[in-house]
Amino acid sequence: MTRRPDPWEARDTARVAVFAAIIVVLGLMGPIPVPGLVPITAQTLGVMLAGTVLGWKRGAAAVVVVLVLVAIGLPVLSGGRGGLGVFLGPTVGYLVGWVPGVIVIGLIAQSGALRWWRVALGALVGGVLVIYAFGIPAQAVIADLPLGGAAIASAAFLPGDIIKVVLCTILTMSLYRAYPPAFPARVRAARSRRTTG
Amino acid sequence: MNEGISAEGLGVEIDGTEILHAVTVFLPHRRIAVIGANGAGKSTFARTLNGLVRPTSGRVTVAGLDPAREPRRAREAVGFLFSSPDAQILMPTPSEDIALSLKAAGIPRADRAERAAAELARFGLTGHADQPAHSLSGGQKQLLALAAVLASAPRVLVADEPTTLLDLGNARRMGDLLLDGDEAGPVAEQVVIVTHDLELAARCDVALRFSDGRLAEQGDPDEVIARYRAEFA
Amino acid sequence: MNEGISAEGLGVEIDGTEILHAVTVFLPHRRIAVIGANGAGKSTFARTLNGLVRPTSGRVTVAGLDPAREPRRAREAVGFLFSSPDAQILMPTPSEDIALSLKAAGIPRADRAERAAAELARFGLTGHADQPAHSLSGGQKQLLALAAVLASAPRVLVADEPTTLLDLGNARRMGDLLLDGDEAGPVAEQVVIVTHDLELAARCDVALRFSDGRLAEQGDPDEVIARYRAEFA
Amino acid sequence: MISLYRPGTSPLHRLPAGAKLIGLAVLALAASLWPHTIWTALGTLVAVLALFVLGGQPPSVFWRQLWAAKWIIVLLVVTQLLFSSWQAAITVTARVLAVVLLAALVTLTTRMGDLLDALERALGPLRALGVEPARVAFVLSLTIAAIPVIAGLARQVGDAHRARGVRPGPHAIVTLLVLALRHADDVGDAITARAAHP
Ligand SMILES: Nc1ncnc2c1ncn2[C@@H]1O[C@H](COP(=O)(O)OP(=O)(O)OP(=O)(O)O)[C@@H](O)[C@H]1O
Ligand SMILES: Nc1ncnc2c1ncn2[C@@H]1O[C@H](COP(=O)(O)OP(=O)(O)OP(=O)(O)O)[C@@H](O)[C@H]1O
Ligand SMILES: O=C(O)CCCC[C@@H]1SC[C@@H]2NC(=O)N[C@@H]21
Ligand SMILES: [Mg+2]
Ligand SMILES: [Mg+2]
Repeated sequence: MTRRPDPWEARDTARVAVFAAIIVVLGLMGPIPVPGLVPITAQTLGVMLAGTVLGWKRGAAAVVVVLVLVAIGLPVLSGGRGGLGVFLGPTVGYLVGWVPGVIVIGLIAQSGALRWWRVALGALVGGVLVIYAFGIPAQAVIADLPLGGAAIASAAFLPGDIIKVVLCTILTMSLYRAYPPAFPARVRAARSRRTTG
Repeated sequence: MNEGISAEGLGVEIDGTEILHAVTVFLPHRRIAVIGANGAGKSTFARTLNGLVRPTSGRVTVAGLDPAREPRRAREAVGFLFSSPDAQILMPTPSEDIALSLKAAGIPRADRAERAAAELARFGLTGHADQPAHSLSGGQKQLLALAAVLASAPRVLVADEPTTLLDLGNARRMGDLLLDGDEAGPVAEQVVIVTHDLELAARCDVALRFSDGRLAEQGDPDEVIARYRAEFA
Repeated sequence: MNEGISAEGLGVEIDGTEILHAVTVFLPHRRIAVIGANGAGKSTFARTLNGLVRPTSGRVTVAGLDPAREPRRAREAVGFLFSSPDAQILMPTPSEDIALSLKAAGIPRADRAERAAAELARFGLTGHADQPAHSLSGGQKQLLALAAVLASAPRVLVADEPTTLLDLGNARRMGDLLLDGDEAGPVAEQVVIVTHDLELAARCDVALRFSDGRLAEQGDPDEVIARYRAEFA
Repeated sequence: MISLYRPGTSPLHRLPAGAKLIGLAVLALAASLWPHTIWTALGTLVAVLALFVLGGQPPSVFWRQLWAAKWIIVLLVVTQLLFSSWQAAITVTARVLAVVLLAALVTLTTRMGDLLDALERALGPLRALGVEPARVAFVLSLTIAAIPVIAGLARQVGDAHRARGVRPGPHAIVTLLVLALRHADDVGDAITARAAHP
């Protein structure tokens, strides 16, 4: 079967909106207070899943939608936070980094047949390294810290984020087994070629 | 012996609105139908039976247990079948899904695969044991959901609109299973069926009709249903 | 005049499996019921009528249009009511949702608020115009979904299991609206109802029964339904 | 989903959204670039407090905003104490808080619709890149309508786990994703059927 290259249809708009809603709902589950004072939320797990499931383009759109909802004053971030204040606080870099982050996740995870190591690599590079690459410098500037200091401070997120990378990998591969249509046709085709052929 | 289901002044209030009001009833019957208008409180009543919803006044007992006090034990004794099968499929494949129930029921790991296979065979799902669960047809998914609930051998089974979206054949099959069981016997000691399908309700031993959060009537299904129908004639 | 619905050798194949096979039928009737087993192809047939599914062989015409060739115009002429209202309510509030349909129908912005209010009034939803749509009851949501579809005044209305999960009163009300219309007249020139509710199907002018992707039978609803029931007796 | 906007008639409420956004940008930049001492930083914070009063916001609202920023405060104070001095901790925390609270004040006094309109205007130039403002507005509304539906699905999945005596762990997210993606396909069909896709 031949497919036109990636047409944007009503279904894509619907998936973007629904995935943005998933990211919001995962945030409503509330921050898990961890010793060390850092609120770790399932929201970044949602961001990672947006990349691995929707791919880079739709995933990025879903994350941008969440950020716009934050900006227009909806309490859609974990713990019911929202509004323009978030964009002027010390964590703005992480938040903005979600966008390039999800793009990198999608590009890596869906660069070929769906494999656990592609998913894990994408989530690690896009969901941790890229997001931190935006988050740490912004934190350093806004909180008036040396770059190294901001990096050390961000280490508090690291254990949680590694757990999320692992979860994202397990959940993505489970989702593929439970419901292959979740993934774009291109990914499914690549996978069945590899597994049957 | 069957201790029956009993409620005494059972009330549920959520966010300041009273959803269920002073329900008192004793149900030793084997097959119980719950009918009534949308929003009447049927599902809320059903959910108190396994502790998914906690009474804010009065109490309810099922199979000799108080679900509000002992939710864990009540959930072992009371199986619950929801109307949407998709929400109930918790694992990627049918056999894993059944195994999950067996695990929750404390069946040792070594025995689970065999028991799961037997359970799937009982519902004619053997050929689908390892395919993506969500690729099953609507009727097969509903059967899988029932198999998963029955895998832990509950004493009481509560089903909330179990035949929604099923065709005549599947609805009949599901109804027969719930009401009469199969070669392996009845599915549980007591079965509570919440439904808008009045033909299904008519096949029970007793019918409760809810209205505006109250138990409006209980008795012989044919009579309760006839009066309910008459209201909308 | 009513050009009717006609299909000629209509077939649908998805991913190599034939879901609909050589359906040929002419339906000038005002009220058309579609019944049959789960997976028989009823929804697929209904979806070809407004171009949601494209035939892979043969053709279908509705209201003088070929939905495969002119999907935009066909969607203006053919309204579609889905069984789950949650998926059809696209905007946060009822008035915004109706306004969306009016916008799609090309009604100028200035007139939309007034038209939306009138449409909501027709279905008794005036008091709920600006409350969050998700807080409506199941019956109200289904009415809102119907209002949104009818806002663009389609000539043909296709409803896929419109009374699922509705109670007797709401189901009756929805059935009356679809089949007999209200003071404002019938809801559309032709109404196609896909349903497992055989009482609803019996009230139509003609019934089609699908089986295994084929049109198994068409004719007087009472006879078609009686034979369908007999198969499962 | 209820917006954080608090209705009112204060001068800040009446100011056009665009003006408030530009004002916020200028003030935030100025407050951030100013070489602060403890006293100018605290002074800035007090000035923002005064703006809250001008915006008709009772003290309780101000405290609630502070409380919402508790993690920021902890983060700033701890890192400054670790890497700098207690004076710097006060200065930096007060300065950042002032800017964050100022932005929150814009949110509190500006209707969601007005912010959206301002956003649509700002997005105008992006049209060249294929960003359709009407499409953006549509997907935002669609998301706001979808949030309670997805929350309802999450509740269903949680109930289904509990009913089977299984604790809803992270794995429940798979079931939630399946339900949500199916819902998305239904929504997509409804959009198509209603010819509502902008
Ligand atoms: N968690 C909740 N929070 C607030 N209101 C609720 C909640 N659960 C149920 N309700 C309300 O309580 C009433 C009874 O709901 P319930 O689901 O028990 O009705 P029902 O009889 O099962 O209706 P249906 O036939 O539509 O399934 C409804 O008005 C519903 O909106
Ligand atoms: N997009 C699709 N891809 C693959 N198979 C499909 C698709 N849509 C439908 N099918 C299959 O086609 C068959 C007919 O489906 P359809 O939804 O038309 O049945 P139906 O008669 O409406 O059944 P029900 O009463 O359960 O709604 C089913 O076996 C279904 O699994
Ligand atoms: O303000 C927010 O809620 C979002 C800020 C971003 C949180 C970042 S993203 C990477 C890191 N991992 C977490 O769990 N939180 C931070
Ligand atoms: Mg119910
Ligand atoms: Mg169907």
